[in-house]
Amino acid sequence: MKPMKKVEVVIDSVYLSRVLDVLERIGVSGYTVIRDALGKGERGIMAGDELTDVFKNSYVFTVCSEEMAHRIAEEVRPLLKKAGGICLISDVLWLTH
Amino acid sequence: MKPMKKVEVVIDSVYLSRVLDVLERIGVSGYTVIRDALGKGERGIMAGDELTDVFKNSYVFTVCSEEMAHRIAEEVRPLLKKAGGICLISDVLWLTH
Amino acid sequence: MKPMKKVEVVIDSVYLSRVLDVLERIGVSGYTVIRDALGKGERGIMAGDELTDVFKNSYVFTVCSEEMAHRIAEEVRPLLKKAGGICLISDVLWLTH
Amino acid sequence: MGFDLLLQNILNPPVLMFLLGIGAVLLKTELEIPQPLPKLFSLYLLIAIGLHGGYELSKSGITLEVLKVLLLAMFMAVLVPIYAFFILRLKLDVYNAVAISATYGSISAVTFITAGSFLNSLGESYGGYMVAAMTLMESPAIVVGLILLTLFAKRENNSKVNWGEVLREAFLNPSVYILMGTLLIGFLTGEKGWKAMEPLFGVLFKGMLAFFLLDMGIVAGRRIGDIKKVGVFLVAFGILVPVFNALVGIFLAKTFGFTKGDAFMFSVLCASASYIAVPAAMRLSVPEANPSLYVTMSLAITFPFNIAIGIPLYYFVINHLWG
Amino acid sequence: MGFDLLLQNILNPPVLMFLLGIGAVLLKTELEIPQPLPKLFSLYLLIAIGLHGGYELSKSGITLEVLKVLLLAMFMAVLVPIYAFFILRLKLDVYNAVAISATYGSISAVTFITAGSFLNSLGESYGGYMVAAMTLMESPAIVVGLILLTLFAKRENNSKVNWGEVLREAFLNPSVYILMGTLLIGFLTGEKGWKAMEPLFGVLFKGMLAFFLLDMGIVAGRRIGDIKKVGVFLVAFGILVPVFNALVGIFLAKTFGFTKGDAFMFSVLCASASYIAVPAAMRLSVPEANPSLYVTMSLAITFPFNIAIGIPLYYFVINHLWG
Amino acid sequence: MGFDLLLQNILNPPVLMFLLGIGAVLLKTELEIPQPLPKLFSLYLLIAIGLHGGYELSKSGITLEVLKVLLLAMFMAVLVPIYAFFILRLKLDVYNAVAISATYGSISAVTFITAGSFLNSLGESYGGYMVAAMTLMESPAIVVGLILLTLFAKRENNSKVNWGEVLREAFLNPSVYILMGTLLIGFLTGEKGWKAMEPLFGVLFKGMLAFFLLDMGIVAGRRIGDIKKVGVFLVAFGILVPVFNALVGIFLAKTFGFTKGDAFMFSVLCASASYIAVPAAMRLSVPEANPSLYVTMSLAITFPFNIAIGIPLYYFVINHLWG
Ligand SMILES: Nc1ncnc2c1ncn2[C@@H]1O[C@H](COP(=O)(O)O)[C@@H](O)[C@H]1O
Ligand SMILES: Nc1ncnc2c1ncn2[C@@H]1O[C@H](COP(=O)(O)O)[C@@H](O)[C@H]1O
Ligand SMILES: Nc1ncnc2c1ncn2[C@@H]1O[C@H](COP(=O)(O)O)[C@@H](O)[C@H]1O
Ligand code: NA
Ligand code: NA
Ligand code: NA
Repeated sequence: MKPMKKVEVVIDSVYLSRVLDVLERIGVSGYTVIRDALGKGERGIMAGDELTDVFKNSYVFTVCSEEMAHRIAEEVRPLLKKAGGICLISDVLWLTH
Repeated sequence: MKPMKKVEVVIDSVYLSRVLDVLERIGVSGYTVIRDALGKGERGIMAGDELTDVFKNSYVFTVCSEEMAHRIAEEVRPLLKKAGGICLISDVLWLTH
Repeated sequence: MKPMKKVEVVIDSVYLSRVLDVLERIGVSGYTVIRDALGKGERGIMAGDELTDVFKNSYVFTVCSEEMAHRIAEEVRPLLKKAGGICLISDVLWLTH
Repeated sequence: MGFDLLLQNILNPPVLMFLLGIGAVLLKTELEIPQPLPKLFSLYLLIAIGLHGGYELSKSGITLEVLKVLLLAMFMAVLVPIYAFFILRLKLDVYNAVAISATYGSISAVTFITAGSFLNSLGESYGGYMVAAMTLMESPAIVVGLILLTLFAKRENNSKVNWGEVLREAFLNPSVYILMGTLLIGFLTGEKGWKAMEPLFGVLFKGMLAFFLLDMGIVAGRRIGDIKKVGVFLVAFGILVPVFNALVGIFLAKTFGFTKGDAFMFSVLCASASYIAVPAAMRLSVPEANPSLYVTMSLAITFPFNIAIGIPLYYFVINHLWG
Repeated sequence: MGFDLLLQNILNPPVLMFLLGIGAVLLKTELEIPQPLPKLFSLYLLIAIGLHGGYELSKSGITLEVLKVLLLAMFMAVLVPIYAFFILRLKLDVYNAVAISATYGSISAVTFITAGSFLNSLGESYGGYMVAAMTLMESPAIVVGLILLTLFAKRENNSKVNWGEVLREAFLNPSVYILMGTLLIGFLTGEKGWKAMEPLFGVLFKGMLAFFLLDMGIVAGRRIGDIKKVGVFLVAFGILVPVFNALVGIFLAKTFGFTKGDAFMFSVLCASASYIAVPAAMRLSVPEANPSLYVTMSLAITFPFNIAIGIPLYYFVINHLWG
Repeated sequence: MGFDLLLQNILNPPVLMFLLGIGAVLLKTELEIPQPLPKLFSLYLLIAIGLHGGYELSKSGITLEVLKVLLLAMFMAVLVPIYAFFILRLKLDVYNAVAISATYGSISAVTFITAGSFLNSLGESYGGYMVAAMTLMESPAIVVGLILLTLFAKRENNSKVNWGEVLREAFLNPSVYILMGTLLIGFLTGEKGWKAMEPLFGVLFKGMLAFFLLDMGIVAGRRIGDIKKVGVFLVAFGILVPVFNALVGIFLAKTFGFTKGDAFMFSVLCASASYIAVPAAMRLSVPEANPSLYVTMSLAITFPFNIAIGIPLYYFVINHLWG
């Protein structure tokens, strides 16, 4: 098992593609997305408005090296400033197969 | 990046609103919900019965201070006793924007 | 609160049942599943093809003892080799009710 | 004669689709009708009977006859859970007794609907107000159940019944609301409204029912495995009590001079058990009760029994009494 | 007369279903039509009017009359957001003024559709090319809005408008595409094609509209709580500006000799505000604007107003002018 | 003549909707029909042809003629994957050869259905038992493929084929089950049953097919990008082998005296490739094979080819032979 960093991002669905672009650019080995996440934060409730899809979040996480994790954080920061959301980093052991 | 606690709760969907009430009361800065989670535990399989919606879980997590995390745990405990489910606390670094 | 291990697995949905079998066999006290997760990895994009369901992942996590966690890792490894996906282990505090 | 009816009932696409759904699970075919499609069908069916019932009412008007039916419906919805409770207490703790009796005091809209299409297939019909009757029978059992709970269960304070929540759950649950609302709409818009809605909510009705029963079969099938856990007593309860409820209903219907069609639908309402509204309510207010008991009973025992055997059986009896 | 029209409009199942949906939220009934069912209905409605409009066009052909209508539609789609913007600037910052003016410059397909079924229920009709007009009115406001943004807002560079993305969002958003596509299909396959599609996309239309409006009611109801946050000025704006837009539209329609039915549908298009295409686009390109303002206004104020009062009102006016 | 047919086929709403779906992806419109709506449509279509086929069978009865057709169907389902396998081995490893040959040995229900509605639009028809034939052709290829695998692939033990699982996957996959079941239901309930189901499962059929093909277009469009990765050999395979299979089918049909309509549907079955049942099975039992090869080929090459060109082409040939 290899010690790695797990980077989690919750962001307005409209911006999901931007986050994925960041991950691609930085070249993570992969990522996992859960498209529909509701929630609440500074910008109020994201209750998953069925009609306008404006009030819905997406959840993404990627497992990568510490150095990449921090670069992701830097690149995601302006996005979060603009569109809200959160970015978390934590420790995980990755099963290398 | 700010060290924080991540509190995760998995609970029968019917009780989701109660958990969110707790979070509101304690005044976390926000939370994220994934409404449909299946699973298995003491109370048997939650296979997501399409019809009765009785056997479905929801997944919530919030990022907050250690002190809040423990207060949440205390307030959620009776709910879990009553309705089952789990509550986890772990360490994360929160990207402050 | 009891220190435990959280084992997370992301795998092609077709193999979800195999992973759950492993968890059953090892005898975890429970698990939580989020059935629809998209993602990208060595095997390319899993964009959740609505039609064939071939390109979709599922996300499972279980909370268990360190020793169990490692046995799960061992048993899941061949599956990941065969079908791709990831397996992560991290530390959590479990609220015992 | 009785057997003919049985066959006539089974050999309907809707009922066969139900069996097909059960088979899909027993044969492990991975056939599933994923959410929210079942919700689409159930919503459709509720709206359809609501609008049609309201339209019928706008023709018949609200007569004393109608009020009589509605009152008796309420009466049964209160009576059934009470005697069911005491029967159940013979073997069960208070919590499960409450949950199960509430389940059987309430009704199953799909059973009602299936009975309706069975009746039509015999060229007979029922009054639109029966839909109102069904709606009125959905909730009281929940309240009765929780009254029984407060009377007979001694709980620590932190789990007192939250009546406000309970009453909302009971009387404003989605299906009650949608039925009431569409009844009203059907009533207000009358002939003209129904003409506009009929192509979707009338003409397609049987097909949609068949589609939905396929899903009901799958869901019921998934619970069949749990029947053994339920135990002989509750299995017997799940079959005999509905029949008994139906007979009580028939007796009342006869005494108070219901029409044949109304009597039949009324008996089916008495015999049917809830698997949506009540379980949701019980889960919230009686978590001590075990859902895999009350859900399994109503869904995997009583519902299939009524669909396959109960419906023709009750009709058979009524056919004799009303001739 | 006016009041009759109002009643006539309200006493339609679709409109009543909309009110039923709002009531469901106000009464906290937990009634919901989960995703993607609403998408199913909206897709259905778009395809239906597209195919039918195209079929109508294949009969009428593309005349000068048609081109005139289309040009005026585009004209209004550009004009409205401009004057709306300056009205809004009286009270709001540039960002919200842009987002809201774009919202009102664009259109709401469901309002258009509801107006159409209101018109039919009066035994009148409109030209199939009005669907094309609607399609052309959906996007320009987005572009106008962003031009206003670049002119009046001073932003730091990192959030320059990404025009490529904006234009795609604007002119290739799903609803524009599906409407254009089905219009074309309906036009190409003409009589034969429509005959094949009519059972699903024609006959069931009103019922599906009613079903969808139930959901619209729920969604609108959820936002009603936010109305107070919106403030008096914007509430007034959400009612008065649509009426004004409609009047401008009626004036133009009269001047350029539209038929009565076309004039009515045109006025409704001018009066309606977008709650899907524009919010999505604004969210991306004007994140500084607050969605709970522009979404709430179009969804919880203007849409209900048009459905319940605006439609009969505009018709009332037109009825007098066209006699 | 041939060109007329081509046009006649393309100028049908369903086919145009398919192209519209492809266009939506190529133009990056974000148009999508989210799960589980596609499941709703595919389920609907399977149930509809099952019920209708069963009804037709109940009229024609199960004759020797029928058995002959069924046997030949099975025969082709076994033959095709075998020769396909050896063609593929010229360029591919065993694993991909197995997966692709199984894919082409099986069938595509939607292609069959589209061909059926093309046939009807020409005022001709086919026997209900062809639906049974289709059902019988769905699974054998999977088994044949895995037999080829065990014969030609040398794998380490831990990935031995799990035959139990494979056979269940093959013969109890949802579509096979639902088709068999509804065929039976249609057969048992005959005229009366069909009359009850026709409004939903008959009258709306073409419209639902068009709706579903819109989604098929989107899904196929998403794979078009992968075609280049597939390589010239497999692209050629994806077009030529289906045509060849169709010709073999036509030859057999002629030799064994099929009716014209049956021959046409049979040729389409032979030409079509699976993109649901087989890929799912292959993913489980031949993970070494690359899904973006076999899925892309059947979905982005063979399916569109058959829908747009294959169907009229096969009909053209048959029309000459049967006159
Ligand atoms: N403290 C938090 N814990 C968990 N999720 C959060 C938290 N704050 C914000 N979020 C998520 O991020 C989304 C946007 O947050 P915000 O930009 O603060 O409105 C919310 O809808 C939540 O889903
Ligand atoms: N050890 C565990 N790991 C992960 N999830 C669990 C675990 N135990 C319980 N859960 C989740 O919590 C739900 C309720 O648990 P229980 O109350 O034990 O039946 C289950 O359906 C699972 O989704
Ligand atoms: N580095 C990663 N971080 C997060 N998820 C991953 C990562 N790598 C792979 N995955 C997930 O595992 C699935 C299969 O991965 P793979 O077998 O590498 O194609 C992907 O579709 C992702 O959902
Ligand atoms: Na009852
Ligand atoms: Na407008
Ligand atoms: Na084939």
